[in-house]
Amino acid sequence: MTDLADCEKTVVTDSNSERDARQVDSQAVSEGAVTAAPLAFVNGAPFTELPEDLYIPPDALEVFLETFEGPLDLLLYLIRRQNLSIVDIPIADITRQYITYIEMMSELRIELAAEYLLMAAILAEIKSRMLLPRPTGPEQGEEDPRAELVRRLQEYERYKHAAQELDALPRCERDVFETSADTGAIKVKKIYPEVELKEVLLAFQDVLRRAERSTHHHIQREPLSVRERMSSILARLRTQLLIPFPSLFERKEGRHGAVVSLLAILELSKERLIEIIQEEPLGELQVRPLMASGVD
Amino acid sequence: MSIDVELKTIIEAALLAAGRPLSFAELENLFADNERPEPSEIHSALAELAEDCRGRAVELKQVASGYRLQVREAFSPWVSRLFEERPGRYSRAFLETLAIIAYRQPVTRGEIEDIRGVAVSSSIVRTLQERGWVQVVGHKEVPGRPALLATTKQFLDYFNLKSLGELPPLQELIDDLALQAAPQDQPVTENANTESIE
Amino acid sequence: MSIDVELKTIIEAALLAAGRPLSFAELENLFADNERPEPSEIHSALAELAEDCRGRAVELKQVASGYRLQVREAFSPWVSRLFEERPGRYSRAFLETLAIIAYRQPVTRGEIEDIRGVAVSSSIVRTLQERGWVQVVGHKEVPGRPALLATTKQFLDYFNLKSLGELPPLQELIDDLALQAAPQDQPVTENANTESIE
Repeated sequence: MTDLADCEKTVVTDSNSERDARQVDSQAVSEGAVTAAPLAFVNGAPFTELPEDLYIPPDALEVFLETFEGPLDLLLYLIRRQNLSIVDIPIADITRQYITYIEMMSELRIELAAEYLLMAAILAEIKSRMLLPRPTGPEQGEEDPRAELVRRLQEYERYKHAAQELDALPRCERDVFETSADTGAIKVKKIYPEVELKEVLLAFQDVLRRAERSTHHHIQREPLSVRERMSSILARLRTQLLIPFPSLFERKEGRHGAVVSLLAILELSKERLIEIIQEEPLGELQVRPLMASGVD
Repeated sequence: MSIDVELKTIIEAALLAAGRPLSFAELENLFADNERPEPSEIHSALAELAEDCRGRAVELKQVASGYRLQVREAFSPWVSRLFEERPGRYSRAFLETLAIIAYRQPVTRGEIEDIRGVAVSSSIVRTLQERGWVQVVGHKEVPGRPALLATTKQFLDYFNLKSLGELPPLQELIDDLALQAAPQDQPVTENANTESIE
Repeated sequence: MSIDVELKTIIEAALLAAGRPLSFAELENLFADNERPEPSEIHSALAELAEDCRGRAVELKQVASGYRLQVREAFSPWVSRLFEERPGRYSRAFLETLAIIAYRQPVTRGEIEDIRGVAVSSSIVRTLQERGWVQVVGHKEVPGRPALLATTKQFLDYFNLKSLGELPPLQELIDDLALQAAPQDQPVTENANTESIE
């Protein structure tokens, strides 16, 4: 491919200086090397008529251009609307039309993406190669100068079409809708972590280790059975505000049990959690939770 | 669309797509002005829909903000599995608090804090109670009347103990500590970097 | 709870409760290990459920991430009134970019630009990623290590597809220069004044 920058100048200046597009077709190459800044020329030129085959009023041009997804799309449009074949593009015709568009855009000061100018250059380059005598020998058969452009147009058209099909698929939020029902009535079982007793004991050893280090904490060493009995007496007192002392002892627990209960009662009393009362001399001892001021 | 789409089915579609209760006005507004059914028709359609739901996974409920289709409670055993979170592990603080309550019960939160040397978060105590391992057995008659915490029968059941007496006595744990002065495996620290929940 | 709750109804309850597609494995996990149905039973239940949905507002659809109950397309005239914002139309640039990624994945932005003949705006790629339809699946080992883009399961879910194989087939490329492509409609200008989002 020849130098693109040159081609670009060629195209734009050609079309600018030669209003007659057919003339451009035949002269594009021979008059190629013009040095003027291309776009300035275009903007300066009065623009009086639209080519008939475009069918686009000038005020719609901007909107029109926005509907194209780039130069390939525009080219495809030019080809398809005339029922022309992609694979055998009348390159001179299409180039002329395409360049007319580019000129109009510039005339209307519509900012054109660089890709559009590049395509103009490519078209002009292809056109110029088409004008050159084609080698005839089968051995040296050079590819059709249009082949690469045709391939790109076809490839683009496939995806353009695929995009339309994609858009037509039933999709969520437009055609189909995900559903959900309320789950307020569903009772979710809470799953708790598993714990091993060993973990609890090891955690407690850590506590003890820390407590041993700080001397002011002295962890008392009552047998656990006493602590447990203390809890159970307190628990009973929550529902039964006055418990006869003897009922805190159970015969079947034997001597050991009685000792545990007694120690628990004494400890609770010492910690001022319960009080032991006797309503009349020699009356029955009773235990009740200690309530400082009758609150509760 | 097809002329014979039933009103009740349109309402069902809308309720399921919305995923929230729809008010009667919202149901009316599903329709263009010129094809809106009479309120009485919508009411009958709702009644039919409720009837259709018999034996199905959802039921039509009227709540304050309107009508909704809700999954029947009977499906909880299965559906709840969708929402169950994988349990994490309990934090160190949680296990220590539990151990202190087990060994020192009945005990107040303040006493636990004294022993651990740091504050005990209420969420730990709440979780222990939720799990049914700890209960309040009374209140200590000191200013503030703090709750006295003790372990429960469920606690014993979970750890397969007949009574707290089956826990190693405090003295034994302390003796163990002395032994551990010699370097030894510490399975405890495995937990150090695992996620923990309270 | 009742012993005769049908499997298909349990599945229906779960799909409606989840509000998203459930994979086959998730359906299996609705059941405790000892009462889990055979895969073949779940498959039959799904078939029965699909059958039951005839004439109803919803249909059972298998998409990339699993099974879902979705409101049928026929109800969109009414249901879409629920949503204040009309679902945006996507711009052609957006759809073309998405189509190229879907059909050509994994693909770099440069390759997309080669096919379309214009620059691909970063906002389109960003939007595609934000919607969760496109992800970066690697980098091409060429200078600049450009990201390789591919579509996601959510993309398939959203477009109601089970796999990329369900995409409409890509047009054949006509290689023969002598073959004339059939004249074709030009829907291009239809879109000229439609709102588009990217």
